[in-house]
Amino acid sequence: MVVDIFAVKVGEFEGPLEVLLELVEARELGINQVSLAAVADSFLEYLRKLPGSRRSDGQAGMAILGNFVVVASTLILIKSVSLLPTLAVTDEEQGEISDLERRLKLYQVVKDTLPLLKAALAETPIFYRDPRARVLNPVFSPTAEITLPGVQVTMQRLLRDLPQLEVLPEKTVKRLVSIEQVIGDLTRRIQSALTMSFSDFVKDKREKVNVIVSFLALLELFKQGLVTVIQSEHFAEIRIETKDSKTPRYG
Amino acid sequence: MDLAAQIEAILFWQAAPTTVADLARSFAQSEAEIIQGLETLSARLVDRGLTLVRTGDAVMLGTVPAAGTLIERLTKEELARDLGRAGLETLTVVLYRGEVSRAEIDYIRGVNSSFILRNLLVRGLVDKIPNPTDSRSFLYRPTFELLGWLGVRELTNLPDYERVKTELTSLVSPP
Amino acid sequence: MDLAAQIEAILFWQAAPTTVADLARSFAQSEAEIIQGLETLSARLVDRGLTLVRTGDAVMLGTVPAAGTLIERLTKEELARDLGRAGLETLTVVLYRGEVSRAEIDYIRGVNSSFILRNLLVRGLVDKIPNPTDSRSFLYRPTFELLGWLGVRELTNLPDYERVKTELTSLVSPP
Repeated sequence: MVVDIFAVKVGEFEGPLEVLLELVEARELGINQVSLAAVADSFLEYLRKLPGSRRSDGQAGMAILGNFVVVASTLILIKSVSLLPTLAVTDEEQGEISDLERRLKLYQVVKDTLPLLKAALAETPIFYRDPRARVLNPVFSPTAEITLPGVQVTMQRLLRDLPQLEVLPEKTVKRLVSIEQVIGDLTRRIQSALTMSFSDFVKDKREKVNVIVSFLALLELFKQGLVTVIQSEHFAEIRIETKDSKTPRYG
Repeated sequence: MDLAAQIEAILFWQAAPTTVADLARSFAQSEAEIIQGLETLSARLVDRGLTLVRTGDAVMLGTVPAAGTLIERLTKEELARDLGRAGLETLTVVLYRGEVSRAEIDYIRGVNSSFILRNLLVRGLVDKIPNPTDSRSFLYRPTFELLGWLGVRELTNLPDYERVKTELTSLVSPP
Repeated sequence: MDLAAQIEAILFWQAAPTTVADLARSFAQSEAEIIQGLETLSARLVDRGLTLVRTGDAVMLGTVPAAGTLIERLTKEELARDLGRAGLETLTVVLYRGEVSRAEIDYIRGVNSSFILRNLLVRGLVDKIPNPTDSRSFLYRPTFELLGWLGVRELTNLPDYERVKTELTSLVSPP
């Protein structure tokens, strides 16, 4: 039946903000750059496990994965900055960071309101009169708009506007195409900043270097195995595919 | 909230004549109590815009006769107004589908069509028949007058009829 | 029959959302007088079976929630309390933001909302109006149907309305 197909398409997915907020709240942290850096690894780990289990979800699943990757790229940036405060960040990147913080706070307000709304929906409803219930003595009253060409054009528009498979928004696509490049660039920037300020770190506890090394490893993993974006030709549909996870070799 | 107020709510929502026996059953009260409640309600409705209409042993809520002239004028105005995009869309779906439920119209249009359907019913452009597969709902179909106005003898004479029908059917009932 | 009673009759007969401007036109009265009349009507309906529901600048007559239990049993209509998380999130944004673009809903939810919005439109829980600042897009807003399911007579009666609205607004457009 009509309504049923629809329900499947609407399907339930956990969105990236929902996952990220759960990670932050699980650690009883507030929403700020520090807490986001703290959960970046867990988020990437979640993302790494995500595609395999959802491969069967097709186009909708791909779109969801796309939303995750966009959030992941900002988290990688935040984490990189937290590890290496000397890392140069452009204004645009700083904007992305504050934007993610703001969105997460917005999402938190919405999330906290859901139980209130659910409770209100469980209350007794207000009912209205069905406007179609009693139509007495209809009088045939056509208007000049009702013409065969008008009906034809209207039907063409309706058919054109019927729900299509989800198409990734342009902005997301742009960022997806360049995600590998972003990670590659960041990895290089972190490595050079690390070399330059290595003496600073030696003064610090030894663990910090370990943290950075393992984070770099994670990025590498991300780069090598996590996501492949395929665009067969210009303006073609973008497909995100997962490779089978292989264990990366790190010395 | 007392019984009279509850009866008022039910009659408002039902929008159809309801017998005292039906009300007694709904409220699990005696008919005498329902009649008492109806009298209280009737007294309360004095000087209001609504009134209790009794026909035989059935009652329903209606507008006061004093509002009749105004309603007549508003109906005329409504009939003279253009259908607009929503109206044309709904009419088009009814035409190409022949007999169609509101759920299907809503799905194809991507918005809810209850209010606009009423408008089409009032104008005699569509009429409704009971849905053979679901007694609680209706099917909508074009009136003969509408087909006459458009100059099509049968629905198959609508422009692009076969192609549209195929496309709609494939979308509405998936393989 | 005074203006409040006449308004009651018209709202009953319309059984559709009616704006203050529409009423003013129908009665050839100023909007201020109509608002005055609506307030009188609203006061009269206290302890009755009916109530006045408002969204934005439109009003509609509905049954009081206290009478809803019985009607609920009679209709067997279930709202989709199976709205699901996506549906509830989207409704929350629409309810507490009042009128909101799809771009903003997507921004707040972090995922594309076009399917869930279409679903909510079809169910009649939200409707869309052209966006006054961008003719190619729409604004989504709560319907009477939605307020009805929530059992609230106006948006301001939503749980924690002022706080949630203020928080969302200040985060969406930071000072």
